[in-house]
Amino acid sequence: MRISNSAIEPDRLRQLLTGDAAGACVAFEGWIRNENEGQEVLRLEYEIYEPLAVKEGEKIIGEARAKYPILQADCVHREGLLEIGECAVWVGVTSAHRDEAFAACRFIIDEVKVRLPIWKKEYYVNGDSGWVNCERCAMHAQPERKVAGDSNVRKQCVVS
Amino acid sequence: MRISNSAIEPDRLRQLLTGDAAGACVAFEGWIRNENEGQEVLRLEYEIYEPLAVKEGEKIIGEARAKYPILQADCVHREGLLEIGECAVWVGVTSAHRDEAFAACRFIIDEVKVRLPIWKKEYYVNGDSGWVNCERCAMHAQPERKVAGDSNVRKQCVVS
Amino acid sequence: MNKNITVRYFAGFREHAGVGEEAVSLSAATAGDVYELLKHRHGSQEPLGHCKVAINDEMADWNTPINDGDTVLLFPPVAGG
Amino acid sequence: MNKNITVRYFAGFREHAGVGEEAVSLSAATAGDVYELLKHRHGSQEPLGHCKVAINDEMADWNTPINDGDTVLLFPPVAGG
Repeated sequence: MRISNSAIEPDRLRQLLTGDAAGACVAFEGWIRNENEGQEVLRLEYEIYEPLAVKEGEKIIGEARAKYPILQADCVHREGLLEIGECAVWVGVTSAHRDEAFAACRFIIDEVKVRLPIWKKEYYVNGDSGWVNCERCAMHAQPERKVAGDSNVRKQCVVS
Repeated sequence: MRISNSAIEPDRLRQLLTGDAAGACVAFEGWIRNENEGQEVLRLEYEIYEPLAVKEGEKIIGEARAKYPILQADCVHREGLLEIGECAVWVGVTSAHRDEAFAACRFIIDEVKVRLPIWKKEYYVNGDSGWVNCERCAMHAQPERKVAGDSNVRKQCVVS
Repeated sequence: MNKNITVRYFAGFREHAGVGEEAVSLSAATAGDVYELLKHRHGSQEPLGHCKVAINDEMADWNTPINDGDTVLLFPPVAGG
Repeated sequence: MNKNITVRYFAGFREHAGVGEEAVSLSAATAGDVYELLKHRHGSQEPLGHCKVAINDEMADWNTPINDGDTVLLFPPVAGG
């Protein structure tokens, strides 16, 4: 598990997983898309508490190894400001057969999304911004926007 | 769907799937591994009937598009002699959310493996060779090996 | 009545037949008949259900009728990926 | 009896508090008490179950006891990926 301040390089990362016993490689990439829940997104900002994100990420990868007979697994998550189309997170898994690689890759990204101390702020075309998943966080922080219809504090779903 | 005589380049292929609405990308790669059903594999040879492999592959990708709300999908399969560690098949899918990308990627590789006119001959360390999945194919073709215990005509499972 | 068809063999079938393609004259009504009548050529004991067939570059069923001039492709069990 | 602890705020909590970290003295028995007693700082109306907490860089539960000198990390709902 690694947190990166620069562009994720899936090709280089995948090559680190190679091995003569590997018959299957499944990779997931989360990309910044231009829309979320009907609002046009300009860019995203990821805030990460790295010490615990790495520790919890390693734990998730260990759980995947215990659960599925996989060979290698890794995950890298971007931090900071990301533009549309950039890769925010990469998960790669290798195994002898494809069943385990698919299942473990899915398990890792699912857990990473809900367990790691990572927060995502969306910046919208209309000038608003908001922390994803944070319906009632810091409700009093931006009173001028509350009056304008709460568009930035509504429940938001995860990007991908 | 494409059949390739030269090394598959997953990074280049994935970049062809990008788009501002894509939030998830799932890629599967099948790699040549050094073992199958307990026998050490030296290399593999893929024979492909390209016209129908391409046609059937396009049909499978079309079925995936009809079944799941995905954005892009593609598949490339290698032909000819491949060494351990080489990529034999690549499937890439993009979608807004990750559920569909995982499901469609899995659907495509599962169908490709059972529907495309592709045959795989394994060359073993012990000098034997055999067509994978072909238990009783051309049983009379190699009588000297039949006597030697049928090791090359037994039922074999798919590599990955 | 015999039909004049072209048969193409793949993978293990081709290796056994020693050729990839040949012209044959067979009293075959369906694709399945072609497979059965050419067992001495492709050499396979596989049940039909394990193999596939295409006629004139279209995937077909074993009970698809054969016409004079058809090209019949006999596919051993496939193993992509 | 009050405990002297360090509190760290993240994301929306940090934006509301205006600081990422501060020293506080609170009559808090558990991590959950810290969250409740500091509502005027992090400003969140989220139920505890939506948020997470870590104590001295270990993930913790809201009912984990607080000791003098602890560093308590208050995490708003996470959204990785």
